[in-house]
Amino acid sequence: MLIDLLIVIVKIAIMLAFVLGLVPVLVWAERKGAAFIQDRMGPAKADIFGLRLAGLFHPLADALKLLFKEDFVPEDAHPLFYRLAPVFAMAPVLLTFAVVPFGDTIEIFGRKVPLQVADLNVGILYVFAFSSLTVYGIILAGWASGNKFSLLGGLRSSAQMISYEISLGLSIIGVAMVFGSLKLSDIARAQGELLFGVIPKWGVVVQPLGFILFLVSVFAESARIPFDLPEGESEIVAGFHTEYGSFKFAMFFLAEYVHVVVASGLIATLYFGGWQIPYLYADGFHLFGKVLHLPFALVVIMQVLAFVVKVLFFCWFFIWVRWTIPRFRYDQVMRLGWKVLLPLALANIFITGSVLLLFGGAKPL
Amino acid sequence: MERILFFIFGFVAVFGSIMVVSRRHPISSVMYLLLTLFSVAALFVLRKSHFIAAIQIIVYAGAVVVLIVFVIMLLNVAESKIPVERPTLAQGVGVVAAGLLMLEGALVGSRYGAQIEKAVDVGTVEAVGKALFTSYLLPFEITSLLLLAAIVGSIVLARKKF
Amino acid sequence: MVPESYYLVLSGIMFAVGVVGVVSRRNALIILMSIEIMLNAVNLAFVAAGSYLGDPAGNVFAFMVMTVAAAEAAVGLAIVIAIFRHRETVDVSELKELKF
Amino acid sequence: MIRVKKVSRPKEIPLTEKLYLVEIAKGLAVTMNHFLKNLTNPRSIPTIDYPEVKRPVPPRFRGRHRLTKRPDGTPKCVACYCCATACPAVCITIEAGEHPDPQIEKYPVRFDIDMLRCIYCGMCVDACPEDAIRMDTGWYTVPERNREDLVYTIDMLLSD
Repeated sequence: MLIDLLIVIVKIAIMLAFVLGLVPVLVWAERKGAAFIQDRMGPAKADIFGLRLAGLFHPLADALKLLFKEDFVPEDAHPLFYRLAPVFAMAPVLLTFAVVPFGDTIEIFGRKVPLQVADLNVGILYVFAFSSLTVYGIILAGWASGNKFSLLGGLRSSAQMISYEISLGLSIIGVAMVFGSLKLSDIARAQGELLFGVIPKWGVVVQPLGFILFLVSVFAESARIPFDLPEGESEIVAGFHTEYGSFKFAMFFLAEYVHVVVASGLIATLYFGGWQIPYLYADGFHLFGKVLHLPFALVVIMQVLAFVVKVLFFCWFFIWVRWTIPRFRYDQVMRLGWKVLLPLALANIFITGSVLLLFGGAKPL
Repeated sequence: MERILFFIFGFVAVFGSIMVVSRRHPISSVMYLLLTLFSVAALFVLRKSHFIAAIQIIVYAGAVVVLIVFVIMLLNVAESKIPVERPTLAQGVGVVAAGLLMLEGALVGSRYGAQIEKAVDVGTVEAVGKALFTSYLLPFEITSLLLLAAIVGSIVLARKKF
Repeated sequence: MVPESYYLVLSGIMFAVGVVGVVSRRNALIILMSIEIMLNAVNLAFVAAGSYLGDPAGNVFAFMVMTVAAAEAAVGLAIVIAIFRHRETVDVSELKELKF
Repeated sequence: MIRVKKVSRPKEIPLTEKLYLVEIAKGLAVTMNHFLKNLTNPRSIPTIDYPEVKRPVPPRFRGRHRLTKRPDGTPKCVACYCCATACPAVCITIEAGEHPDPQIEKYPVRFDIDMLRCIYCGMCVDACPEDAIRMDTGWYTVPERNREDLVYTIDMLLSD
């Protein structure tokens, strides 16, 4: 009992440390990557004892600066909701990561330990439920600030998130249909199989359209460029966090990057095999009928590393897209969500269902 | 353990709903409504109805309440225009009726006594899905008609020109 | 395991609170929210009874009720918006054209 | 007469562009090219690391002023007020004193340039009959923490 509890706590701690520890690295990668994409140098000045590490200390300096700034509440703000909003923005995103598996089930002290904080029966629905709550942070911040630009940002974000949640949910259904489960651990495990004996059965291979829809919707859900209408700084100052400063602003900032990490984890799990490495099984590589035996511990470590690498790649992808594509106009966002993504998502479900019924051996009830 | 959780979430749900009906500003009501919905979802989880709990959060917290918040912000009723509540006869009758309803609930509850029954695993995605698409397929399809009617109706109602 | 009757009592209390809200409040938005509370109370009773009887029908009906709730919220809010556009008010006691 | 030039819009956007995805991939390729180029060869970035590295100024660059000196180290300036008169920003304040050498009439007791007002036009240099003021230091005015420090005195102007 006690040891089970301990294992769970350790897993939660690892997960939190991973997600939150990745945030400063992402901030650094974002600034440095942006600089290199735009032929600039990027942050390079902050140093500790003359050690600069290409500006890696800048996020640290920023965090310290934000911590020591004055914590204020604007005069027109609703005092309680103004303070509550950053928490609402932060908490659901962190909770979402609980169901993302980062490795296979392993055995420690004779216990089966799945490398996942919580293996829920409703896995994907849980993700979906909590990702739909992130809108409250933004909407509440926008309303409680007592500022018209904040309110506009809040309204924009609520409309945008409701619109894209639909195509997000519908695009996930395709994956759930193919792998026949809502559990993320089952989905990750099923992606270790091979199609025609050569191609790994990754979500992106069996659901290419679903993957694109999911990717676009996830960008819209995390309000990153090209969908960062809620904060569109060239139009509405900074949108919902115009009136925020100090650590409350830092929490919104943190939430945005945690959202990126969580979205990357979900993309990796649902569409890129999760912790699976192609042709690698519990006893080693299976290639062209030959088996290269590897110790189980090494395999597990490699799989966890593979998951981390995939997450890092998609985090980088978020940054990469941000510095490539300009922001959409508001009507364009709405048109894309309702007139393009929604019909395509429905078509995707229909096609997936038909193919499964014709070739997949699924039986009608 | 389960009993403690039941009482915590039950208390929060009742507290939240009382706050919803008693707050003056709608936005405070909405936040307490969210609290109530969450505790009801937690109560569903206690009853091993994970699917309904997830749907509760997706549909209610994620869509219905967001819609209400959206409308509140869109209308942005001025502080002075928020209706002032004055006690009337109808309200008194309503409160008395509610009290009677509560009494009846308690009576019904005490009739059954403290029957303790093991909860069967009927709330999983598989079980609910199977029931939904076999025995209850027709009602399920009819809800889609209802939703269609709601979509058309709300668009017609909220249009600028009649 | 919590007895079934506890859930029914809780559901009854929540329903009663919702009724009070619908009957006594004058703000149309809060009336809509009170209706949501009532529907939630009903859902709670459905789910509790369903798992007590070992029948997924309880969950299925809770699901249906949620659909109805969503439809009701959409149409109700559309009505509130339409009224607000004409009358600049969300106070239901000011809408008494049909009263004589 | 205004001539109107007709610009023809492309009649039809090809399908590959309508789908966006190909175009987005092309854009991503462009940004990735820049990123990789600058990552593998940071020297190609044109940014100058300012306080440590300074951009070489052209020879006729009008930088901070300096007062030239005679061979004995005293300022060449004879406090004739020509520069102060020529200055369109009225940033030069001169106070004259009698020079001990009877050959030279006056010398500046005080020669202040208010750098917050100076517009670096170089008219003072043109006006000077004695070639006593020049702007050839190639220095930008450095920022200071208060206004007083930006009024450069004669000692500072003579120092280089």
